[in-house]
Amino acid sequence: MANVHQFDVVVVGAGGAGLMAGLYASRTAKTAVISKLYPTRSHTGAAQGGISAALGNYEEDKPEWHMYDTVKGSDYLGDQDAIEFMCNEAIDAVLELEHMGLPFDRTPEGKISQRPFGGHTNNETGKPVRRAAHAADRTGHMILQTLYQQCLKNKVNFFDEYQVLDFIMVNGRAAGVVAVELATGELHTIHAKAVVFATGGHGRIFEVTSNAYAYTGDGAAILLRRGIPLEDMEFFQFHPTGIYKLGILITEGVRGEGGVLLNGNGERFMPKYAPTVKDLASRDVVSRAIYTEIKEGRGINGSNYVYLDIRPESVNKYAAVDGRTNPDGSPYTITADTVLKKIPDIVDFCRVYLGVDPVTQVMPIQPTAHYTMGGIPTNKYGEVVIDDRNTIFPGLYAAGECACVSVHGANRLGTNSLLDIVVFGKHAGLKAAEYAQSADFETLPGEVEADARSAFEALRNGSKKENAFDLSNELKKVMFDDVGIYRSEKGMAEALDKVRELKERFKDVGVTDTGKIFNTELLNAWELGNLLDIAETVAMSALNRKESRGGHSREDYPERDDGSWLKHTLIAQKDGKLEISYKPVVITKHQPKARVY
Amino acid sequence: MEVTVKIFRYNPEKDQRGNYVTYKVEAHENDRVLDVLEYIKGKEDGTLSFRRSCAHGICGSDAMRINGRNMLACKVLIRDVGTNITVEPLLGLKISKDLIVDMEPFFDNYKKVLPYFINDSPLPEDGRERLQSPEERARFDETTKCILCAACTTSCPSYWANGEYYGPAAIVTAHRFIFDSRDEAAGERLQILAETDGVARCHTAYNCTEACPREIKITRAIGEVKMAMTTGKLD
Amino acid sequence: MGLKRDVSLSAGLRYKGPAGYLTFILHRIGGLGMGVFIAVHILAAFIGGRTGGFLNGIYENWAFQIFIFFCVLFHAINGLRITILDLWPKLQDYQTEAIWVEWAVFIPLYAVSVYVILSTALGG
Amino acid sequence: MTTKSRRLSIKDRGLTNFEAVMWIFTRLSALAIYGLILAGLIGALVMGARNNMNFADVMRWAFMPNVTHVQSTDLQDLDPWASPFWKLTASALLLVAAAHGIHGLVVIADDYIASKSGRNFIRLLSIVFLLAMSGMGLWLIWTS
Ligand SMILES: Cc1cc2nc3c(=O)[nH]c(=O)nc-3n(C[C@H](O)[C@H](O)[C@H](O)COP(=O)(O)OP(=O)(O)OC[C@H]3O[C@@H](n4cnc5c(N)ncnc54)[C@H](O)[C@@H]3O)c2cc1C
Ligand code: HEM
Ligand code: SF4
Ligand code: F3S
Ligand code: FES
Repeated sequence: MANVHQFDVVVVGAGGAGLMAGLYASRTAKTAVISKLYPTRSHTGAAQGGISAALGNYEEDKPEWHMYDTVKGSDYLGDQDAIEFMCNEAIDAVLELEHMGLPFDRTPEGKISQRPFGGHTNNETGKPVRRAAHAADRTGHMILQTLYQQCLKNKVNFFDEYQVLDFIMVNGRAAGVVAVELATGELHTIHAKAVVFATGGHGRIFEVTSNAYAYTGDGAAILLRRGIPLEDMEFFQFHPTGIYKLGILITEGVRGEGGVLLNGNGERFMPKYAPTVKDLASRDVVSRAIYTEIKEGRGINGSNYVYLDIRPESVNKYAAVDGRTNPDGSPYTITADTVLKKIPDIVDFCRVYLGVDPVTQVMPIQPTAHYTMGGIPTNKYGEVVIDDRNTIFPGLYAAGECACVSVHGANRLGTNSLLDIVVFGKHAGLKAAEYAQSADFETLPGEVEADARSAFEALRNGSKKENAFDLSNELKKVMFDDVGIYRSEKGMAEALDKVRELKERFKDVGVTDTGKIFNTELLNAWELGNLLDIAETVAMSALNRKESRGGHSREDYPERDDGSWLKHTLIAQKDGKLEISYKPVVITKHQPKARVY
Repeated sequence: MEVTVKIFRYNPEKDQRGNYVTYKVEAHENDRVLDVLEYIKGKEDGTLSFRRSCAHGICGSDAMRINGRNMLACKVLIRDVGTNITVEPLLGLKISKDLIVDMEPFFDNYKKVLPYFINDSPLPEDGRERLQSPEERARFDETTKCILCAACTTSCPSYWANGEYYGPAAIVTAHRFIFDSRDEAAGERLQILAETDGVARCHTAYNCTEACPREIKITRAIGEVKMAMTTGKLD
Repeated sequence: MGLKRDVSLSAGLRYKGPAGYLTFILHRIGGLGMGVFIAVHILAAFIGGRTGGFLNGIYENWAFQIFIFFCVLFHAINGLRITILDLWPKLQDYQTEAIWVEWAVFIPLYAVSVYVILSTALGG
Repeated sequence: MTTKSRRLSIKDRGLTNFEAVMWIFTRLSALAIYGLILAGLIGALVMGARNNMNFADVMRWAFMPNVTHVQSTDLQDLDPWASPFWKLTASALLLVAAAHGIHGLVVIADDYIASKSGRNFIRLLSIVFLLAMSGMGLWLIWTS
């Protein structure tokens, strides 16, 4: 084999999590970071609002409060040891980013500026607390750029535009990955002692989504096919405010700055659903509220969207009603200038895609598929654990949106994901390097590239009876409609059947592009395969869980059922079939109780 | 409505040179040009190749020449460009296939300007953040927005003439650090940019500023770098 | 593999740049034109004789004068604009307006000059 | 919080570099050319150009205040026009414009020629060119 590379640690994915892992692993181990996109194209760059840490730069805040909010936000499904670990690490993680040069916005005293975000509260008063450290509305962009830049400074080895197709395991241990170089179509084997997956989520299984085209769940799908289970796949977050039809995200920061949601009657409806924090309730709550309004006929013109209003006069009116104040106690008011300064990118999106100017007009919004809570199960050090007893798979790590630690449980709080990627990315990198120090290379068996090659061959030689573009649209539609914000037995069962039917039809997809160089058609078709596999796990896990919790809300089981369902779902492929098992939730400090905002 | 899209096609495994192929497809005026390309790829000709990821102007994958001007295909709607659309790859970089160009030289230039934060002084004793006033932070806000899409560099006549020119994108990145009050390597960056292939190659043609999808005032940023070089003032 | 990096003059000129791109091109033509003209002029005066006379004869031609005066005037006015914007980069925000002003100054001045050149050339 | 102002020395900011210096020179020389042309214009008006010179003559003089440029006019007394003051002004204009223009050619050449040796060759050529032009020009100014 011509293209074999050897590294101690190989990191798959160059978003926030992958870069953090690469940066830390490369300090002590020979490390490669492989990414199917140029690193700066990763979806971390799309994150807008902020990264949470109890810095307390404006007002009192504590990691314990952050922990409680996260546990509550997760609808008590998050593992509390991991959550506590993350919230304690948060302050140092954010300060470290600052030390790497990240240009956070500043307070008048020159400290990192923070803004309120859904679900983050002062535990004593129950009022929103400013916890999200931010760089305008492009915090993720700045994290991605800063980490990439630091990787360049530290001479991390990058394999840009190499798409990983397969995971190599030998003797029950990680041994590397197989990747295709997009520019040449050549397969490469990257032989490694430790492998870190940081490939991001799979929001592209849904029709209306804030997620990138690249969010096809490659990492999770690859490992699923290799027998690694996936955890909590039924939990997917629908962000309340996506641009109508397009799904492009309007950050919660807009509501953090005082924006309110209005229904078709021009009423602000959130106080009905969350009397204390109102528009800043956690995402699942707001998304459901919007859907309820729409279902009850109070969408705009009876249609399936509502308005988000950040016009200064509305904000000032409702801020006065809420009695919201500035840190110095004066009443909270904003001007057109505040809007332009604090959320410039959102203003830009609205102008470009909607022809709407948020300073003078309301924005039509609808919930949009946003974040993958489930994924590759890991412990708090990023080590992949493959069963209910948390048995570690040697040499395999995962971090970021593709992983399920689980700190987000059934519903992620805004800004906790950027925190997740830096904290767990770092620890996964450290652990991987540590493991590589002590482990030896496994000898590679003969034909490690065979499976990847035959997957490609199958797509090239398919009968072409089916068109990948159509299949993918059918998949997205059925998943959004039936395994979306509100779910029911009947809908999900039909969706599952449909996904299985699509999987069958997928065998008849054939790629027309016979070339090797940048064969994007082939790669897109391969990604569709991943989407189908992932969608099946999502639909099946969701159908199986007979309760409502966080992002998983069922019309037929509207209540949370801690008695039977306070447990994680594990779904794994055995003999070509999916099987479900369970894993207990780690509860340390906070016993489950009803969740009101 | 029906739109006519003329696309530059080049298959490196078959063609000696590129050619244009015209497609007629149905589209809505609020569709992005990217949606139209996706549709053509999905339904008309799967071999059409281009890069894309985020689909909302934030990842910088899909910069290309649309009706003779560099833009992001995902950030321009049919209603902005009309129903006769010509789509071509960026100028000044090797064309790998169809609309995909070789980005390596672009990133190589980026890497030349020390595109990372440098401050070797000790951290504040309490381990907290380095302080920076809101005004100091605002000084370089504009240039932090860059998504490295290359629309600017590949619209610059100087860069067309000579790929050794670092190009506006690299200078934008340098600007982001030069004017960051916390950074300590402004001098080194200015020395690099003072070389023949640095800012001297910019003749204020403004194509870059006009092409930037992030609306960065690039020519102004380059001008500020030139003046920092002239006067030594970094405030 | 791949198509070589090659920006032909026609590809470059087809790029739909904004107003600044045009002024850049004209500035360059103007500078070059002036440079060549002055060099030839000095050379002609220096060597004198028949060759010198012939060379000097070229710019007695009114068409040539119209061209060279375009070079001079445009380069001078545009050069001033560039210099001002360069020395105060903040003003780059108004580059479009600056270019409008520049044309507003250039066009009448140039029109008058062309009129004078033509009336001298044709009227005696 | 207090903010410190940051300054860099000439060497630290790379202003010892030929291109950097010439960038500034180009702007300053442009301004100087303006100043000298203005001087020529005012001088011509003071010396009576209004009655005895046409537009073209005035322009010619302004762009190079060399007495040969006004010999074909109706001016009676050419002596003031040939004074050492104007010869000096003309020389200054010549040198500044030649340096500005020839460096302009170097800039254009640098745009298209990226190789070190090619660029050095152009630089050498430009120096020769500059010396030749200045020499010939000065000779013309001071012998006419
Ligand atoms: C619009 C938007 C706004 C958001 N805002 C916030 C926010 O304000 N706060 C917050 O905390 N979170 C936010 N999030 C969530 C957060 O941004 C993401 O969850 C997080 O950035 C994911 O980071 P990651 O490193 O796991 O993945 P990514 O950054 O997406 O990186 C994935 C990487 O994997 C690579 N990859 C994928 N598949 C392969 C393969 N097969 N082979 C090789 N490489 C591969 C990709 O190239 C990429 O480099 C937001 C998300 C979105 C979509
Ligand atoms: C009023 C007089 C003049 C002004 C204000 C002026 C101004 C300028 C400026 C500002 C530049 C820099 C352009 C850039 O970097 O983009 C320039 C370039 C140049 N100038 Fe002048 N100039 C003047 C006279 C002259 C003269 C008399 C000559 C010829 C001898 C000349 C030849 C050139 C050339 C060749 C260039 C390079 C053009 C380019 O890079 O595109 N200029 N001028
Ligand atoms: S400066 Fe603008 S055009 Fe240039 S690379 Fe950055 S975002 Fe793209
Ligand atoms: S287009 Fe090029 S010449 Fe300068 S102003 Fe922009 S870099
Ligand atoms: S697809 Fe990301 S910028 Fe266009």
